[in-house]
Amino acid sequence: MNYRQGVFTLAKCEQLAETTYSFVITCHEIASLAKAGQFAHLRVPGFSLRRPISICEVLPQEGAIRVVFDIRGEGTKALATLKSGDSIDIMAPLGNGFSLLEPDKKAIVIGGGIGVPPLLEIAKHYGENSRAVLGFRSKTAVILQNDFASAGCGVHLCTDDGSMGRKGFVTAILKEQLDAEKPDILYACGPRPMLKAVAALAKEYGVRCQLSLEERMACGVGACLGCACKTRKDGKETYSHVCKNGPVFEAEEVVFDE
Amino acid sequence: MNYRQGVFTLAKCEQLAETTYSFVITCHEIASLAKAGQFAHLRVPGFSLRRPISICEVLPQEGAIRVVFDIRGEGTKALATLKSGDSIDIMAPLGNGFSLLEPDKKAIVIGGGIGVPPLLEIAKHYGENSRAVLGFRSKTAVILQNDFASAGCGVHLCTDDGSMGRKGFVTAILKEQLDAEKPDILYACGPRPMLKAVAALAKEYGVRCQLSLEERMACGVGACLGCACKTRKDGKETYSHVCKNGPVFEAEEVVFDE
Amino acid sequence: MSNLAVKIAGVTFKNPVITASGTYGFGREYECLYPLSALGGVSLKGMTPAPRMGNPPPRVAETPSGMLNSVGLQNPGVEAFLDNELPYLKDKGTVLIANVAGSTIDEYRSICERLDNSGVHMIELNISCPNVKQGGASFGTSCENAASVVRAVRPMVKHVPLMVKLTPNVTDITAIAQAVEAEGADAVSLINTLLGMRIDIKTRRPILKNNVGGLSGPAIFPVAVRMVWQVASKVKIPVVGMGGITTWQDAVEMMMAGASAIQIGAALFTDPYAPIKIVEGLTKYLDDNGIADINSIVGQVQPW
Amino acid sequence: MSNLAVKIAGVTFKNPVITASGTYGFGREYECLYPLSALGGVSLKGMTPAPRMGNPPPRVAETPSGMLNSVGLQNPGVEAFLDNELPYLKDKGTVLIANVAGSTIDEYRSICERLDNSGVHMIELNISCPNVKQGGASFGTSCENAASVVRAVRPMVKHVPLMVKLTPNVTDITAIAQAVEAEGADAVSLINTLLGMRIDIKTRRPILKNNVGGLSGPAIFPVAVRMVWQVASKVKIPVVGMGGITTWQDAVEMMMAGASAIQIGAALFTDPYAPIKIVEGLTKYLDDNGIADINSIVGQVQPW
Ligand SMILES: Cc1cc2nc3c(=O)[nH]c(=O)nc-3n(C[C@H](O)[C@H](O)[C@H](O)COP(=O)(O)OP(=O)(O)OC[C@H]3O[C@@H](n4cnc5c(N)ncnc54)[C@H](O)[C@@H]3O)c2cc1C
Ligand SMILES: Cc1cc2nc3c(=O)[nH]c(=O)nc-3n(C[C@H](O)[C@H](O)[C@H](O)COP(=O)(O)OP(=O)(O)OC[C@H]3O[C@@H](n4cnc5c(N)ncnc54)[C@H](O)[C@@H]3O)c2cc1C
Ligand SMILES: Cc1cc2nc3c(=O)[nH]c(=O)nc-3n(C[C@H](O)[C@H](O)[C@H](O)COP(=O)(O)O)c2cc1C
Ligand SMILES: Cc1cc2nc3c(=O)[nH]c(=O)nc-3n(C[C@H](O)[C@H](O)[C@H](O)COP(=O)(O)O)c2cc1C
Ligand code: FES
Ligand code: FES
Repeated sequence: MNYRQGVFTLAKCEQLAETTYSFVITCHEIASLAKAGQFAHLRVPGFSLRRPISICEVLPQEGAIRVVFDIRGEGTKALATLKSGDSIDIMAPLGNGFSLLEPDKKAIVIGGGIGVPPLLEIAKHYGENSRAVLGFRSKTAVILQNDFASAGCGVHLCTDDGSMGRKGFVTAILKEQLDAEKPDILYACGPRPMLKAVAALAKEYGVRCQLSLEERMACGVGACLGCACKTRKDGKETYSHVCKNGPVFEAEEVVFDE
Repeated sequence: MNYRQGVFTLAKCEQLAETTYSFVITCHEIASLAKAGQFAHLRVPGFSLRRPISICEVLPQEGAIRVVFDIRGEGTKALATLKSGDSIDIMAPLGNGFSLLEPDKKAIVIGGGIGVPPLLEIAKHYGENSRAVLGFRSKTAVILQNDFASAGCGVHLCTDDGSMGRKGFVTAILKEQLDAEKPDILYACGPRPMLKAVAALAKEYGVRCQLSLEERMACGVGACLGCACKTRKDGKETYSHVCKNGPVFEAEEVVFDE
Repeated sequence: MSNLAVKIAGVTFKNPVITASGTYGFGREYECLYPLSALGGVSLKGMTPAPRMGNPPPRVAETPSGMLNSVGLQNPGVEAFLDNELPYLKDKGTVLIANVAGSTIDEYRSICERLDNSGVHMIELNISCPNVKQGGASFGTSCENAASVVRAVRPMVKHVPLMVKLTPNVTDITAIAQAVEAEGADAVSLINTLLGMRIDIKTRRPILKNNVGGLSGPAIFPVAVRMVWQVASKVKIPVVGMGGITTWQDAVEMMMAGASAIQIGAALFTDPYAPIKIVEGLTKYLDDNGIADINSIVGQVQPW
Repeated sequence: MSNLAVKIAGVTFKNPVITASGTYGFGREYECLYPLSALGGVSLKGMTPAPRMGNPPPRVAETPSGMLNSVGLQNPGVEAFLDNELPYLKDKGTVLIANVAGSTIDEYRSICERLDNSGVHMIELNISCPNVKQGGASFGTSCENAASVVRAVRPMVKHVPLMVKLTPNVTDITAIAQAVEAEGADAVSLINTLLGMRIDIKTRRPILKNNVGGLSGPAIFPVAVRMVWQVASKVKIPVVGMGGITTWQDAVEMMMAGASAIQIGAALFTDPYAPIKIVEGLTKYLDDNGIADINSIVGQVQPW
């Protein structure tokens, strides 16, 4: 475990969609440590608990990281009012991150809504060897599809209401993609029912699959045991911790039936 | 009782001294109701209790009031970061205010430190018939002496360390002034020991005297009974309330020996 | 429009938002902002049979998301209330709750007797006061003492419902609630303040002249929700919930925990319009969610 | 330079700042920020004789100036601690406090026996746990139960001091403190968390899967100061104070109330450097005020 905590400058703040914001945070040391799938723990003035937000991009040249978040409650609402030049207190990089294979292996990333951002670094890693299946509530929530495309990744979009891309859930497209060409690995992040469905497909097709999970957190570093998630190892169930043992878990380890 | 609560715009923010700030707040209705000696109850984001600050000036033309405050703790420190154009949530005007005699009567105002601001409207009322005895910790804390002078008021300054004006306390100057010419009324605001001394002098010289008191407040309007101060009426002691029965009391009513 | 009215022990409140005792005086201080009739009810400043001076100042201190008070029941006494306050309040179009206190059982009896048929609509018995005859521990901290006060006043209160206000400074608040229910309380209200203290590190003196005081405000909200939930599952009489409620969301949370109505105290000091905004928020919440009657959310939390 | 060292029941802490049990794991998680040796001591995650899975998630919820937790004592069991954690911790240059829990008196006895001569420097007995043999009320909520646990473990703890950690969810915490002192506790620490609850009004479910949880953070600070002040005046053994301490000013306030040392819990989650900043702040405070020894401020509040 190697992370830093400090107050850093927001190099760039952008609104990406109706309720979705992107921050580029200048933090050289953190940027040099960060890997795909890790997260940052953001302090929001006036709130006692930090907010965990995945690292969407590591920008080594700029000595920066990028995070993308959705307004979901009071904390993220307050965060969204920050502007370029403001400071932000973060702890990062936290958690384990995704296991990346050699870039010439084939990967599919599956993202649901605000589960999409942590997958961008994976697409950048595999480039043209990657495909992305991205699902959103509606057209007004679609984010980052150009970023995935720029990385060389083949993007397949769907929305719940059909207002952009295919109408329906990511799992339908994923099945087609698995049928079309079996990849070496799957990576998924999104709502729990989606993750459960992806894990089931991965098992069915016999493809390795990594999932990025969410849980309410306090410390973010494994000290408080707050962010428990049930996992199975060697047939035995236990509570692992999303912040330290995760947020990325092998799909077969995750116990969904709580 | 007639006050308003609302969020208003800061028309002007100025730093007057090392730790002293002046706000002009545009609030037409409040400005039309406010009188000398009343106060405003300022909300500081992140704090549960409002901060009571005296109205230093009523500016009817601008539809504004002016408050002047010193940084004394976390709340006033936060207030001091506000800038022109920001908004501020206030309740005002609160309390009873000073009794002003006809402007051709003679008055002396005695202010200690941050007790000086509430006296400015009195000096504006009596103009050349007023004298001000103003005491400060040190040169770096001196405020508003030009404002008093512009009102036509004869200003007598002293500082604890002699770095500006006379060295020493306001009471010495006040005694000289009382000896020189007995006024019709005294008004004082400042630390409790100063008020006690002024009250004693007023009694000695047989001059009517009004004191503006401070006490920790919650509601600011007489509803919580938090801001008690001991007073004597018809020989009987009771707890009056600074926010509703005050902040201005006749000196003879105030019980100092607690 | 959805129904916001609630009925507690036979008394109808036009909405479930009541201002809490000791934070709204006798109802005059906020009238220049909005009429009393906008409120479901007003719980008036705690009264004793004789006038009380209260504690010396300072009486209030700020705390993180909260405040301490040690007002010490300053009040003009019940006779002055009946002469000077009640006539004014009578026709204001809101439910009047007389909050009463005493230092002995006899004092509780006498004040309840005096108020029962006076025109107030409900009596709220504040049993957090120290029992001077028994070493000063609060009546509300033992089942026996709590029961004995209620038993003593019960025959005095014939015309209006008797609500008993519980203190949170106890090991098991449900036991106290059950004890007062068993003696015939018509409702319970909770929570009163948690006992706290702050010290001025410069002067090395407690900030409050009384050394300790009662903690209220958002800080205590989670404790209040827990206690209301526990009590609501153990008594059959209605529960009125309070403690740190600041927003309409807090009000909904408290009602889901089991409160038939709620009281707003410290939030007033931050925003005097808080009760009005809560009434508006509840109205909109019901409409937005197609809930026809606010009563249908009471106690609807589903524990895991 | 002024002296920051304090001695509690014979154990010397280089400074009075200890991280609170359950908020600092077994001391590894913050080591990439600063060494353990910067801390006066570390109270380790509560342990039980056998491994425990803890409660299902969600286990944490945010509250105004605070948080709720229902971790439920997840821990690897004392043997795993002795095998995997203690060897690593032993030479870190800070006082190691083993925080222990149990569901029965026998469990408390066995874990204390196992830890007494193991290399930890102090045992902190967490008596806030439910007594499964007596209906699940916490051991720490009655004088009899609290006394009986301490009586049972006292003979097991011969090599290190025994500190008993008190729960604030009681009517009179001083009575519990006196009861454990009478049974030979060498020190008391307080407060553990206040029981609280939050409800998600959208799902109508408690946020915590355990329905209720422990409230910690700045919200409870005034309650903690009050309890430490009350207890310190009633017992002769040292008191370690905690509950909402966030700044060095809070630490000074708690020590003036009567705490010989302090623990920092929830503040870590907002700022992981909080304990370090508090140590620095205390150092500067002593220097700025010409105070030669931090021990001279302990209990120095002068009540009115
Ligand atoms: C490892 C990890 C990575 C994440 N990455 C992203 C991301 O890249 N972009 C993004 O928009 N969101 C992400 N989330 C979810 C994000 O943390 C929550 O949306 C956010 O905490 C909500 O805060 P709030 O103040 O708006 O909501 P509130 O409901 O006001 O928050 C109350 C409390 O609940 C917690 N909470 C509420 N929802 C969640 C949740 N879904 N997960 C964890 N804690 C929650 C908050 O952190 C806070 O402690 C991630 C969560 C985790 C655990
Ligand atoms: C009627 C009245 C008029 C005042 N007018 C002025 C003025 O014109 N200019 C000015 O600088 N100050 C004035 N004060 C004092 C001012 O209210 C305090 O300096 C201020 O509240 C301190 O807040 P803080 O957050 O900086 O201090 P903190 O110590 O952090 O405040 C903690 C709590 O104590 C209260 N408090 C602390 N000191 C005082 C005090 N002296 N009086 C009342 N409450 C206090 C705060 O309001 C807050 O509730 C006035 C006070 C009163 C009662
Ligand atoms: C200044 C003040 C005075 C109070 N006086 C009384 C009182 O006279 N009688 C009473 O039963 N409760 C009294 N209370 C307690 C409140 O009615 C309420 O129970 C408590 O403050 C919790 O609610 P809140 O957090 O919304 O303020 C008082 C509270 C405050 C803050
Ligand atoms: C996540 C969490 C876990 C805790 N676990 C324990 C524990 O295992 N044993 C214990 O005695 N106290 C435990 N506590 C209580 C703390 O040690 C401390 O008493 C309490 O949180 C109050 O201090 P604070 O407000 O500084 O956090 C825990 C607290 C938190 C927040
Ligand atoms: S958030 Fe503390 S262990 Fe994960
Ligand atoms: S502050 Fe509430 S009565 Fe004065």
